[in-house]
Amino acid sequence: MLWFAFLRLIGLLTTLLAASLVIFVVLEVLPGDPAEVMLGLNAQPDTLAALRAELGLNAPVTTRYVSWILGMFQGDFGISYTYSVPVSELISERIQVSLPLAAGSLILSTLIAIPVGVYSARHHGKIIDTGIMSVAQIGIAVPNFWIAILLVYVFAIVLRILPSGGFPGWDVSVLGSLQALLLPVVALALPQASILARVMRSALLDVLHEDYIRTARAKGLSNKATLWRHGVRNALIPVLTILGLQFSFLIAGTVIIENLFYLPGLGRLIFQGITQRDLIVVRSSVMLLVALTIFVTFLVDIAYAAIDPRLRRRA
Amino acid sequence: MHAKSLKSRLLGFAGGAALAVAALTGAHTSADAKSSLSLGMALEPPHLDATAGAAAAIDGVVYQNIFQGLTRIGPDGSVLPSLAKSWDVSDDGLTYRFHLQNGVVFHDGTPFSADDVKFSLDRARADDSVNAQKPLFDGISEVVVVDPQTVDIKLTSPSGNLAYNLAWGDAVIVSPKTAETNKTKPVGTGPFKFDRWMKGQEIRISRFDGYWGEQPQLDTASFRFISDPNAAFAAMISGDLDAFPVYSAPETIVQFEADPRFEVAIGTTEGETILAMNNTRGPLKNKLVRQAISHAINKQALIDGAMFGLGTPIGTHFAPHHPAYNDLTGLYPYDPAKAKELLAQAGYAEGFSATLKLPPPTYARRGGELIASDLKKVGIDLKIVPVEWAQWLSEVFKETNYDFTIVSHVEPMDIGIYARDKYYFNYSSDQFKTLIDELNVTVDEDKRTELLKQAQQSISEDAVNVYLFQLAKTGVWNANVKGLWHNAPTPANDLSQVYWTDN
Amino acid sequence: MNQELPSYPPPAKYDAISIWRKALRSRSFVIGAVLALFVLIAGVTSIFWTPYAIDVLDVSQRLQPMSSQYLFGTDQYGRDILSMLMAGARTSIIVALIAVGIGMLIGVPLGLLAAAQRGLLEEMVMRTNDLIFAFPSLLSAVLITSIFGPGTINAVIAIGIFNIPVFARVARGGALALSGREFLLAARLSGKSTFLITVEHVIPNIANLLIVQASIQLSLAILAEAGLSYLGLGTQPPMASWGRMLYEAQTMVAFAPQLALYPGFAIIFSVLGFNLLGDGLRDLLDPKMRRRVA
Amino acid sequence: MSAIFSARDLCVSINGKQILRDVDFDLERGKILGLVGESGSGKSMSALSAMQLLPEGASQSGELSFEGKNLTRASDPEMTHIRGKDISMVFQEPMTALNPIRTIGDQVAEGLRWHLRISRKEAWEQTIDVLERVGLGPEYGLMDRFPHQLSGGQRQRVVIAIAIACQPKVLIADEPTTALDVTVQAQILTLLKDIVKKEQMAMLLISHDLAVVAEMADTVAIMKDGVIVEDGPTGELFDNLSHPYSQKLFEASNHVPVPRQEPVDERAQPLLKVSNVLRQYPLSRASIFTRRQWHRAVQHVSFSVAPRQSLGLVGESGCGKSTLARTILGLTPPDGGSIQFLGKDPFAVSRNDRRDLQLGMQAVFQDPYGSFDPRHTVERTVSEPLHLMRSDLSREQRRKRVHEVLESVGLASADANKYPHEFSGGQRQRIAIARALVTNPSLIVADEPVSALDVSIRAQILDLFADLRDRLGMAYLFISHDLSVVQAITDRVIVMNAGRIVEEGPTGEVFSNPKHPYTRMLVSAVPDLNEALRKRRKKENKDTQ
Repeated sequence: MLWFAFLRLIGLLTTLLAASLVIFVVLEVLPGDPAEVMLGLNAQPDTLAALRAELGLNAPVTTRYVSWILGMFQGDFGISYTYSVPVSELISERIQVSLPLAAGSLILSTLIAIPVGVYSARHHGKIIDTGIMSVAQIGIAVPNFWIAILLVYVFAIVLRILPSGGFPGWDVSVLGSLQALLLPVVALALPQASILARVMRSALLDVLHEDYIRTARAKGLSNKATLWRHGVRNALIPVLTILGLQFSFLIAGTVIIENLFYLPGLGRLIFQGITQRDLIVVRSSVMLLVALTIFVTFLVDIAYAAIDPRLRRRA
Repeated sequence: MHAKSLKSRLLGFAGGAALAVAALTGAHTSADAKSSLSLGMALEPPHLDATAGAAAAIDGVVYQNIFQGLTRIGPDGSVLPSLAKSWDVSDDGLTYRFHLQNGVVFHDGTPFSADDVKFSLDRARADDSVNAQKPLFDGISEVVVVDPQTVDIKLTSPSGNLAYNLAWGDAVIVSPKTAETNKTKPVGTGPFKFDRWMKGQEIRISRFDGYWGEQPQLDTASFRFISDPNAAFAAMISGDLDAFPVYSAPETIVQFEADPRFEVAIGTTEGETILAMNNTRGPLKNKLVRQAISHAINKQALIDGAMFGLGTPIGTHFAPHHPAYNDLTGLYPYDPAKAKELLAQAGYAEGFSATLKLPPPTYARRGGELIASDLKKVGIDLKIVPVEWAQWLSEVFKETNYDFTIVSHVEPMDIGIYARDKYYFNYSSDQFKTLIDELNVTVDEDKRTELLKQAQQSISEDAVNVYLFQLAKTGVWNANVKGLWHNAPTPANDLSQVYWTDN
Repeated sequence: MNQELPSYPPPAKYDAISIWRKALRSRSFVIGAVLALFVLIAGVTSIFWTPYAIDVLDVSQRLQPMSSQYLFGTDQYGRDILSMLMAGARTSIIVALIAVGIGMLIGVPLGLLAAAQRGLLEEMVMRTNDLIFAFPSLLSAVLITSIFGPGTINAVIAIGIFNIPVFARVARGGALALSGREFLLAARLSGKSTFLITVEHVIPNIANLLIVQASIQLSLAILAEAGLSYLGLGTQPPMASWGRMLYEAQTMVAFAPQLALYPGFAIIFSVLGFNLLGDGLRDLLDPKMRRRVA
Repeated sequence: MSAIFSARDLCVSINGKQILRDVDFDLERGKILGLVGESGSGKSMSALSAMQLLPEGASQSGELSFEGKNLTRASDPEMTHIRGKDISMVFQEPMTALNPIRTIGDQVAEGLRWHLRISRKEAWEQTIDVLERVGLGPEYGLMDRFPHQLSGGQRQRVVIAIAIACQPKVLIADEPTTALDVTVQAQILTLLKDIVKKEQMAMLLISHDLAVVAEMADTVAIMKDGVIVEDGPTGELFDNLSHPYSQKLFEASNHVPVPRQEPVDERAQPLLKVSNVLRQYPLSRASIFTRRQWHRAVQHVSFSVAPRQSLGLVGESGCGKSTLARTILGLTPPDGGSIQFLGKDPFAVSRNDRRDLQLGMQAVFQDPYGSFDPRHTVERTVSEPLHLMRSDLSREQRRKRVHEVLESVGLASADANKYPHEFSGGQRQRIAIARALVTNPSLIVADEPVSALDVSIRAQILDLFADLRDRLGMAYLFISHDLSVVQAITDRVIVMNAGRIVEEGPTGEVFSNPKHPYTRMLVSAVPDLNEALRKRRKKENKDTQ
């Protein structure tokens, strides 16, 4: 098990390094000079040159890559071109929004999906199952930003019981922050829950066709006991895979949702950073999200091995 | 065992989540409205040092709230005293003596004196200064501290603009102690002090108890940055925001006007919105083509379609509210037939294709679609290329690598740009340059007006660009909020006079 | 009672007629095919004809309600919404088809190569896959379109790139699942090269998997295009896109909700169509496949 | 003796299709009823019906009485009290019958806790006892292990332990040994027999193998198409088989193809010569600091096949016989030693020569379903090896050749246009043989060619092999775990164990007089129908006297 984790960890680091290279190279190609953006239309050429030097934009590419990577290991992500504050500070502020958002929708979607999926599988073939799965099928097809628009319209504009966006900050108002995250979390979670519920249902139906379910029934276990003791747990294995994949989608989904609800999250930081050519921010934020995705994949792999003993031996 | 508990745990979670949701939605109330104000701005400032950046968003937050200059610009554009309670001009016009206010302290408790004025102005005009508007200080030869309450500014030549220039946000007075950290922790002499900046979200300020002047009525204020018109609309209509002084979704103005909760203020800006053309590119070299394009665009439909009627048609690069304005809107009436004729005359009967690069603002993106549609009717195919500001600056403004673009020129009285060499229109006219040279040495107001009108006529006849409309300042705020500016003589959100009425 | 026990899967049949008969009995397939076909026809028709031109704006006709003249009304620029929806269907379908096409054309050979040449090559292909998977797809599409400029072509490329590893994975998985099958051994004993075996045996036998995956990816690509266009990074005017229509309609929800509802429904219908089609195909082509893929 | 469990007029149909019709049987304490039949005869459905675990869409009529209760009328909650406690079942596939993610102890204890409502600790202790009863004492330390860590035989013992944990009165075993090797099968059968005797259970043993049933069962019922065609005490029944199907089944189980007509010249130049062949696989390393371990699948194996000779290769699963077959077929090169076919090494010749070698050696595989591309017609499948002669044969000639071989394996040339799924298992194996014959090879490597087939079909296919041997002068390398098959068709036999050849010799000699202890164990483990019947008769005679 430990060996398994170690090997996965090595693979993880390699992927991270490759990802950093891709990010760096891609952002090098981005047109637009950050110094110009910072100084605006009437910038004087000498001020520009001074600023470029100060930002370290004149150093060779390789030097900048290496110093970026080394800096990251020391927690130094550089200074934002536009905000003139350490990028690490920006990121740590933003992650307080993005992480609860992504985690919240992951949890909410799981909480909706698993009971619904199990319920549907138990009533497999009946009208209620067909009904639930039809709703889920539509849920998958609905873009999360469309749900978000409708949610804002109903809850913020018509009913005025929830904010239409913005984020007061955890230290200012915990309740207010939770309120601010509620609609975005729901908008992100609903399509995910639809997907997960379908996966849960079909995984459970598949498991219920396995021979060991028959063994459990032959032991005398009731339908319900069999379902929960042997069905749900085994069905969680494929569900876990999808959950891992969904995380990546959730992270991507936060870009749109954070923009729509103007939440100061990482996704919007990246989006803003690109438009303002604050590449140093974009670079490290994207890297962070990629690292997060890779890390979640890693956790899923480990969780796999924890659930499924057959995997522990193999690297 | 696992089974039962897994299920019950799941159910428990679900129940708990439902309760939490109920609690959250029930508890949402608007914040205490009477002494605080939340104000929306489209752009977030990159930093908060007004003396070290060109971004209008900096002034939008700090000008007259946190930082003050010797003079200030009033809501109507006039120059008013500020840290200087009065000033005298020497007979030769070369020395200005400013008498400073008493009892002024910076937010960190440091008393304000003439030394700070000297420090600030010398810093701004130094060789290594990063001030974005250094030309404002070009005429100053020396700043002399007479006594702690008096300061002399010596000029190289007489100028009627000094008091106006010193009212700019770029000329505010800073303390030597905090000058270096003003970008993130601005410390000024204004009625509000800086509290906190949540990047990407909002800046909070609160009343400064040691303020020298009349205490403002607001306790706190927050500036929230919402660039997306959709989000801006939602935030306003749902009451999350109290005011959006420069509001970017004109199509929704009707809704606010119809809603008694809101007040809508339509004012003027210095922004001439133009369809800029690269005067040295392909068919655009030909004046006939440019004139044809000017005829092909239905400007009123553009104002209606893109700005929902908010905007004044213009016929030249000049603000209509200025006394020297020359109304040339009749020069190129909407006439697609005429446009086709002119194109045929120029040898482009079959039309041509070109690109239209659009920066992010709503007026450009929306106007672009309408213009592309108009030009298509006369045979010109426009490929729309949306660009970010960074790209616009480098590709369009600097490298002049474009055919068409739409942009609003917000600087006041900037017709002189047409005399600049290699300005991004690539327009070059000796006649016009002569006019501007003459203007620069003319002091007589009537003569100046005459010259300005000629200049307007000249660029219009050359159809350098298509002059679309003067951008309107559309502000929306809670009907109970009073004291916000209706016009935008300078980018600022002066909150010192803002208050809530009771009903 | 005893509903959890297996019903025995029917033996797989491969002749066209029996598949067709089964297809017509499958609800998912029929509904999905009808929806997808509907979107397809709307999109194809828009190439030759739309009720009104979508690149000629007539502001005087803006925000017209539904009428016999404008079946779905007009938008804020006076464009006919029906025409916009049809042109939007064209955009969605073209983007989705090409993006998925890119994914298949590059991903499938890579996956097959990885399966055939185990070892270093396989390792490289799979690690590259992991790398692409590590980038949250829409986020990277945002990056790509912002860097190379917003527009349909770049959106297609951005979405296409993220389809490559999906198909590589499916193709490799399918090929590996076949690898123990005795008919492949028999083919090798017949002196056939790996390439020939891949063409004659492997590809036809994983075609089902690929078709099903393609229909799922098509719906994902439609969603991705809508998302990018919503952010202003996808299709640019004068070409219509549902995501863009939705974005532009957003501030007008209060007085012209139809502007937001129509494109939303269009997206839902088409995504639903391709999803159902995929589900239907999966059940039809191989009843056991669901287990293998999951 | 009165029956503890009996079925009367039991009928089951699934989705309207009748699976069982008027089935009657009785189970008595301490006795075993053997239920025999070929695939699709309904024997598994009888077992599921007895457990009331019928699949969805099933409907039943008739009576299943257990302790005065009619189980066909029992509700599911009622059945949960009976299943596992009074009536238990052992399944065919020990791998899939166990939940892969739960420990052995957990799975055995589960039934105990469910029925006896005892504490976790008590259940744990009882589980240890139960495992000991099935021969898995604490020395194996299985309680905390997972199914995949066990051998097939151990797994089946666990499945039995689960079934007998609550000391049920009735035990139903559905093909309990079919997935196991012969030696393991013998152990499991002994175990089951002991348990039935010791704990006085009534047992229903379902099998396709007459020999197993004859050895185990006190009474036998023969089933065909959902109907019991004949039943009675084992010895008596087999002595007086009256139903034609039973006779056919009995016949097929004892079938031996016609013996070879012309003798083989063993001194002729060998067709295939395998010398000192070595095959090994790397095992995944436990850590980078330990040396890489190799699994030696085939270790220094040497033998030869003479023209027209039929050589048998026997061994249990994992002994390396399939790996060896692949190497011989030229699919994977050996890691040591050499192979000579027609005097040439297939791994060291030019492409053209290699083609000739491939033409001379073809293969028939085990799985009649997996060995065809479902998307290719029979003609395309059978003509595939002609790819080797693509430059020499016209399309027409190829078609002709395909028709020829189809006819020579007993199919019609019209079958060429059909698809594999339209054929039965036996017909498919004929197609597979036709494909092997199409290049006119001199050697056919047959890897378990009949082990997936029912007995009656197996007999036909063995006849076909014998016929081809005599008619076309084919040499065979016959690989099988089933000794009776090898005994029936081969001239010489090689016995493999753990990658090595342990014994080699003329078939008759090896089987009648095995020298190596492993061979002896193997031979004695094979259930012998006639031997079993002889014993059974003796016993029955004694009982009646």
